[in-house]
Amino acid sequence: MLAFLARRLPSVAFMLLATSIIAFLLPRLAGGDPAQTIAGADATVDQVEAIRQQLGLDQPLPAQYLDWLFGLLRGDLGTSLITNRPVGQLILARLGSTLELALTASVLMIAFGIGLGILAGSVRKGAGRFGLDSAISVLLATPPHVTGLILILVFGITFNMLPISGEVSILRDPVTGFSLLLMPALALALPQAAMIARLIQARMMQIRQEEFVDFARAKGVPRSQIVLSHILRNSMGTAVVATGIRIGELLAGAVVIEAIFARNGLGLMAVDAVTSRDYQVVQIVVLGAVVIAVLTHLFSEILLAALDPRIRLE
Amino acid sequence: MIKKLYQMSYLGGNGMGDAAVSGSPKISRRHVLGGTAALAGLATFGMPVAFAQGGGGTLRLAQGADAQPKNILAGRAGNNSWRHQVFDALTVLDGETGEPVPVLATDWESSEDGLTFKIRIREGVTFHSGRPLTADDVVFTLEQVKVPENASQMAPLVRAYTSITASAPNEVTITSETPVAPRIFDVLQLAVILDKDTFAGLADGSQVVGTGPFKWVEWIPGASLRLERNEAYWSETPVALDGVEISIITDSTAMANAMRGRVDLVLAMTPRDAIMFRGNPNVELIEAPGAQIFPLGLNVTAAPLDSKELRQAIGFAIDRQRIIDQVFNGVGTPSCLWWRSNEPGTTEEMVNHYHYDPEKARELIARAGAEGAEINISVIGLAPVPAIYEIVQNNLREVGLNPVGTVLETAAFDQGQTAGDLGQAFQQIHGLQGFSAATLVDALPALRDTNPSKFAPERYRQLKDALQSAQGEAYAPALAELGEFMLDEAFSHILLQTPPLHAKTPQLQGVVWDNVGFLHLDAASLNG
Amino acid sequence: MRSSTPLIEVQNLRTAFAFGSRTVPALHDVSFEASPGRVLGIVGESGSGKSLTARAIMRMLPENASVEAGEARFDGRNLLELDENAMRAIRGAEIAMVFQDPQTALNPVKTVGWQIEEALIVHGAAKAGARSRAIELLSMVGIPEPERRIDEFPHQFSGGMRQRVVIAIAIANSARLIIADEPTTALDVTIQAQVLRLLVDLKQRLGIAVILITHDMGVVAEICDDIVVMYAGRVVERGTVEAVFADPQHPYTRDLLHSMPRIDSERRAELPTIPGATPDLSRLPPGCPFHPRCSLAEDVCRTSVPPLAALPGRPGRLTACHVAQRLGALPPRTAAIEAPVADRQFHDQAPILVVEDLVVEFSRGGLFGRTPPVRAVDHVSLDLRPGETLGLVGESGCGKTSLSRALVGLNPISAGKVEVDGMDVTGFDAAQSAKVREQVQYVFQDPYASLNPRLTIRQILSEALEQRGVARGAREAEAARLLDMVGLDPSYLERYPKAFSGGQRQRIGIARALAVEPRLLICDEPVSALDVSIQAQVINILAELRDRLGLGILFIAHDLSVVRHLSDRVAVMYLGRIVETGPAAEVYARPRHPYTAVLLSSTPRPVPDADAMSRKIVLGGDMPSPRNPPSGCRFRTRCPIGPLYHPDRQICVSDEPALSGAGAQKAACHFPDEAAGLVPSSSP
Amino acid sequence: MTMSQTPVPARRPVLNEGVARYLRALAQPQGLVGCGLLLLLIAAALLAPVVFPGGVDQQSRDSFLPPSPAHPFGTDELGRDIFVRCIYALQVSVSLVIVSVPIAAVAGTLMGLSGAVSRLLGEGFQRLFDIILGFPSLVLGICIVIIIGPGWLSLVVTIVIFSLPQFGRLARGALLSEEGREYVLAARVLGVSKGKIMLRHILPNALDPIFVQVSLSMIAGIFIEAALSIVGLGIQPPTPSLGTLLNVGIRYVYVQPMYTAGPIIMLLLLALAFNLIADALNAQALKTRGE
Repeated sequence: MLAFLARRLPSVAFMLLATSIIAFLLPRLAGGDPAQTIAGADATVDQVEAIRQQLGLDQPLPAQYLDWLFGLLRGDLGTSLITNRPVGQLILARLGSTLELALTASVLMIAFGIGLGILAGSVRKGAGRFGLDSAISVLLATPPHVTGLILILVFGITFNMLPISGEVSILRDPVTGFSLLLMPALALALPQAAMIARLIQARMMQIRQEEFVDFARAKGVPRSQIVLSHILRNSMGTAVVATGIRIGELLAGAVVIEAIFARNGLGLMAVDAVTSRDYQVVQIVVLGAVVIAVLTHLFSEILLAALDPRIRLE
Repeated sequence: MIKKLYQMSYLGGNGMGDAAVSGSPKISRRHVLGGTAALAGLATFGMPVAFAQGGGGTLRLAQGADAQPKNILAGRAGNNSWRHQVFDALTVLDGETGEPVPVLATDWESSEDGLTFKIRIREGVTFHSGRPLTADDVVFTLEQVKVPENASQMAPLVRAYTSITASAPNEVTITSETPVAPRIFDVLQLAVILDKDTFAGLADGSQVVGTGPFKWVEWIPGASLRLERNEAYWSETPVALDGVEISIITDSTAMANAMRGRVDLVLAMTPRDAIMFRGNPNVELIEAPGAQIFPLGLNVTAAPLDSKELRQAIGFAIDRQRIIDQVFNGVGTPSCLWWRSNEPGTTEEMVNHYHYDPEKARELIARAGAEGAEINISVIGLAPVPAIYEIVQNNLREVGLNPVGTVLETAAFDQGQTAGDLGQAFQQIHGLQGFSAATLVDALPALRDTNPSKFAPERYRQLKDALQSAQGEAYAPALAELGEFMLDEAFSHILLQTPPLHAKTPQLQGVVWDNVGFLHLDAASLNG
Repeated sequence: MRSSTPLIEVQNLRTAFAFGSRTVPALHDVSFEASPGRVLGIVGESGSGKSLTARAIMRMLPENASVEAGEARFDGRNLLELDENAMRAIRGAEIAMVFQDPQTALNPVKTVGWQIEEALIVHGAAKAGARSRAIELLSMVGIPEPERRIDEFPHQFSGGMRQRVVIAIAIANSARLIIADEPTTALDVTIQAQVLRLLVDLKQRLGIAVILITHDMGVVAEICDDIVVMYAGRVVERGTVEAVFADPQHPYTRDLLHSMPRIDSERRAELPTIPGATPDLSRLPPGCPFHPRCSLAEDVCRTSVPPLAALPGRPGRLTACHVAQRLGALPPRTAAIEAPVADRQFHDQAPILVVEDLVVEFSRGGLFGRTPPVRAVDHVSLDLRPGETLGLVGESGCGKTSLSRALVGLNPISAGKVEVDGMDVTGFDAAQSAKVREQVQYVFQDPYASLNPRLTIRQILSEALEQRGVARGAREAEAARLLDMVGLDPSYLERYPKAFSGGQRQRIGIARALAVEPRLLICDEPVSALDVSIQAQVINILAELRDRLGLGILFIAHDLSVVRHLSDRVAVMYLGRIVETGPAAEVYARPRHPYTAVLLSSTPRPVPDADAMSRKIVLGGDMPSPRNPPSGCRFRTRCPIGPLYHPDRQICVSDEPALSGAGAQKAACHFPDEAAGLVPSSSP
Repeated sequence: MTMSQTPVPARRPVLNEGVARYLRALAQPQGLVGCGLLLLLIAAALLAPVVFPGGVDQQSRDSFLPPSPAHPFGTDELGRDIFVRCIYALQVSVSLVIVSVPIAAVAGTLMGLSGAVSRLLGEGFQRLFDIILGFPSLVLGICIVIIIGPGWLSLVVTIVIFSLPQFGRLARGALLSEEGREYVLAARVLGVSKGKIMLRHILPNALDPIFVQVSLSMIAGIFIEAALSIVGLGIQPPTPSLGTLLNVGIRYVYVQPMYTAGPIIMLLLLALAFNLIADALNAQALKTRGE
């Protein structure tokens, strides 16, 4: 495992370095700057210029980049240009909200995804199969934000069962918090769940063709046990990898969902940071997202190795 | 359905109608220049002592913009809710009359020529840190207004002062080459008195120390702000609320939704969200002072807009009432002026100078020979301006013009605005309503000398100067002359003025907004 | 002959596939029986229905297949009428099955112990005793250190060992019938010998009945007692192995036996072939399905299907042939047995290919960190002259494909020298590559993978002709000529590869290689993916082209019989090295390396011989990994004359033997004279 | 492709069979329904301005009329017909993906196949794809919008960037699996140039999954527009796009639910059409591989 990590390290490091450059340049390429945001709409030219100097934005770009990079290496995430707060602190403050959403969505995604996948992989003919296939296709084609809007229309407006937007921490008010969390989490989870279900279904279909499944039948193993010990067990790798990747996507999708359901999480913070040109925050959010994507990827590969003896022992 | 309240009644009781408002005591003009013993600041608003007893509790408040302690000296939407809770100003402008009311100042006097101005500062006031307030703090604060980094809209005014000195431990003297009053009251309203020792803490909000009725306790940027009652507040009238919890909810609908049981007060709701609360007995909607104006700026140097007829035609082409009805759900008033209509010298004719008259617009366009002219409009991408643009575009098409809109992202738009460079035509959004017209003509980007309309004839500056040095009775005619000149030149059409729309529960009493729309909670209570 | 009553009797079994609304019959009236203590071989080429028959008995048909009629009486019960639960109780307990590919027959994520225990537990064994029984079974099938290996995963076992595990599972519940579906097809000959020996051993020890499904007549001859020959979903001949091999009574059986290249017979100029290809089940010809390919076909054969019937005077012999039934026996073969040809000598010509001390190494790894390279080919030298055929023999993983691909620039050359037509092309720069291309071409193993499915035959050949510089306008005629040369109709030019059978595709592959008019053809296992009846056609064409065009052929194969038929000289490879080389006749007659001897011994011969198995040298163990080859002689870890059996022969551990010998035959062995004695004398 | 100068009647160029295969795929029931639906939607979008003269932007004082025969989806806050705007908005969505997805498909495929020419280049592009996939999509989208300015062009760029990795990875997958195929080796042994091998052998076999992906990416693109417009950074008013309609519609969801439901219906219809086409192409691809 250490060898595996060591092998992956250079490419991961390269990716992160490249990402850091993109993350650094991207917001700076956009017109307007944080000095303007701080100075406000009514500001005069000299006010904006004074603030720009105060923020060190008059320094050459490479100097700014290296400054940031070395700070990162020392564990300093930088300071928000707009609020003057350490970026780490800002993220921590918003993390709870996004975590609540992402965790709930992950649980829903895994439950729905694996459940649907197993069902779709087990039911092989008739109306059930058609129904499951169609359901997965529809969910798959509908991205989180549209799912979210549909949920709002159905449960928020038509049946008026759930509040449509806003946020209360579950820790503070579990009932309200959860009722506010349910729709965004579902919206986020369903398309990803469908993706997982599709992969598990395909994998199960594929495993079903494998000779060892036939051999198990020839051993006299009952069908249910074949599905459980042989087909499902061998499909788990796919499920795990799929879930790992999907959790990354889920976090990415959280941004729009947070906007639609007005949740004050990291996604919204990222959007605010971009619009207010809070470079330091944008950089960390982007880099962090890539790090999370890389980590979930690595983690799912490690988990896959743990599940599959063929990889485990290499 | 929407109650027009500039301040909350303290008579108590439920179901306050307009009668209750009109019958209630106002923030009154008891303080005259050089007046004698002024009553104690906001506490003089006649708050019955008995009222405070049952009114404890923590006020939960929702707003869309985040606090910006760093920019406390500048007008910022996110600061309106807490500026006067944590800090006190020397004077504030009365929400009804626009006259200054003493707070940390006890009285003030102006020299005959108006070039010297003395303010006496209340004694026995301490900062939250326990340190007594001195004239030095006032001088420090005013000096900070001048610093460009603090981005105060009042910076040009203060920079024009020749000296700001602490002439006595509790007296500050200001001298200038132009009359200091009455515009000084705009400065004093915005320049809340800062603690010079902890000023650096404002940058990141780690130390926000004022003399106000509440203490700044915890700020989570982008999420929440918590204030706690200042037990050592100087006022004789006790502060009723235990504290204030401000939630920042950037999505307007979500913010409005918070009104459903999660907060007591929602600031600056959009009219379209307010529709939700139609007929809801638990929600009271309030139109407060501190309106926003929506200018349509025209670059007088860019053909074909160099034609005054065409510029005027555009003014007549726009159906302001439809904008109010359809974009603002009826909240707002058509106005062609850049300042409050109760400014002295303002006439009904000026307010409605440009009314919806497509015929006249067509005629003017024909006269300008600009039929079918293409007009590129930069639109700030801040709701609801793009929606206004949709109607503007429709109206201009109706009169035979060819408007082409580009919605610019806020930062990009602001950059253009600061640089005075927004192209042919542009739709802006401005606040600061409630300050005097004399201040606004130099503070509003649309009006200041380097405006993006490139409108800078000598006469414009002369009229501004005349207004700014006008004392007493001379003010009204000076403003009327300037206003009429600006309307005729039509370089910046104000489409309408909309008051901020706040919502509160009936339980919340005693909330006051001053003339520029800043919130005051020292007299508020939750005792429904 | 029959020692006991049959354990299973299959009567008139019919199955059909459903394709949408269409039903295609697959098995027609298949009947046979298997008895305890005997091995029944069901033999047939791909598509003959032999696997389907096994699955029908196990009631494990594919989802779109169904039993239409017939019965399969096992122990008095008709298996085809049992409900799923009753059948499940029989599967694995009464009837067990062994699958073809041991790589895929075991669940990769469960330990082998778990998988054996599962078989025991589902049939009622207590969990407690299951593990010790599993260890016992593992040791019974000859897996060393079963206590340790029981907790290993399938991928930690070699192919042969895995097949042993599969067999252990099959016998776990003392099944009385084992159906083995091509159990050794995926294995190398030395491993095949091990597994076959195990099966025979178990049959004898446990008295079980075995149904062995195979396409290999040699395997049938060596271990089966009875044989059922299937063709196009029908049984065409049945009988005891001795009788059928001695005197086949169906033209198909007879032609099949004749068209096999034989390791033990003299080399012949041309193999007898069966024309045409095996028919598609959904497009069977009317009448006898074999009649389009049958040299004896009569009118009746074209219209009516011959029943499987006993021949008068031959008890136990059944054949489905109108001619045999009418005449009482098949008429003798008309085609003359060709005279053996002698090995040819080519010393007088300049070699077209010279390889000296070639080394091919593979290293894996990205930009950073590399794994140590694996030496697939280790100092190999060989040469080849025009018109000559060099057979390169070895088991999978010995490096023969790595070597051959290096010769055409597909693999990197790490060291050594390659000369083509006198020119050093080791560097494979532009000029050298061009030289190689015009002189050397390659025929690939898999006829299904070597033709781009999206190109027509014309496009495939044109591409090659373009390389030769044939003008656009001339390419069509030239392509037609090439097709004609490999015995295909030029009208096929516009077709896509999918329209062709395996043998035809392989001929197209040869035509493509010949398009650039090379002087040397490298054929990498060109017939190993083909059915026996098709193999002969391709081999004949290669031989004919070689002789006609004076081509040199480097013929790579694992099948010694095929190599024997075609080659003038042979080279035997083991673990990246050539261990023996020399004229084919000498090497086959008197091997001087024990590995050659073992290969010769392991190769099944289509001659029934009850004792064949016992006389074979069966190697223990598996081929070591080329990643980590043994010191000294690389074969010493398995060598029957090495330190394994003669502990005093430490020279094999310490010194690597060089390729040496007095004459043309050279071997890399310290004890070259002992090898010949290892080969069992073939039966008369 | 090789085209003969002297026409031989029996000769069929490479792509003809390919084109025929895709046409056959689309002639399947799924494909027919998908294409039909798509064509219907496109026709409706193109005809909208003709059928409803002045229609998409015809404002009136009648805000929020409920759905009626005259206004099937009711009217919006400016008194415009929501149905007409939804239909018209299809133009934006479809034109966006029809421009951007093919660009992404071609560029991504080339980037994916570049590994055949230079290993380093191929690896580099793969890492780039990893970064794009790891990027928080909306943030990248917003950055692009801010850099280029909101509107059609920045949406095209965004969709192209987000679609690239899909195609790049498919192409690379095809390259890796095809590179070792014996017919590719055979061509190499024959001395066929890298370019021709790519064109004749590798590319055609990579095309099946790529065509399926084109269809799927079109759905994704349509939804990217919607996502960016929902946060106010997409197509700018008054031009209606499905996303901008949703952006405003969701604000009036209590007053006029059709303002949200209408665009969603259109989005789902478009997605359905492309999905059916993708399914049909995929079925054909599987069938070819099975042959």
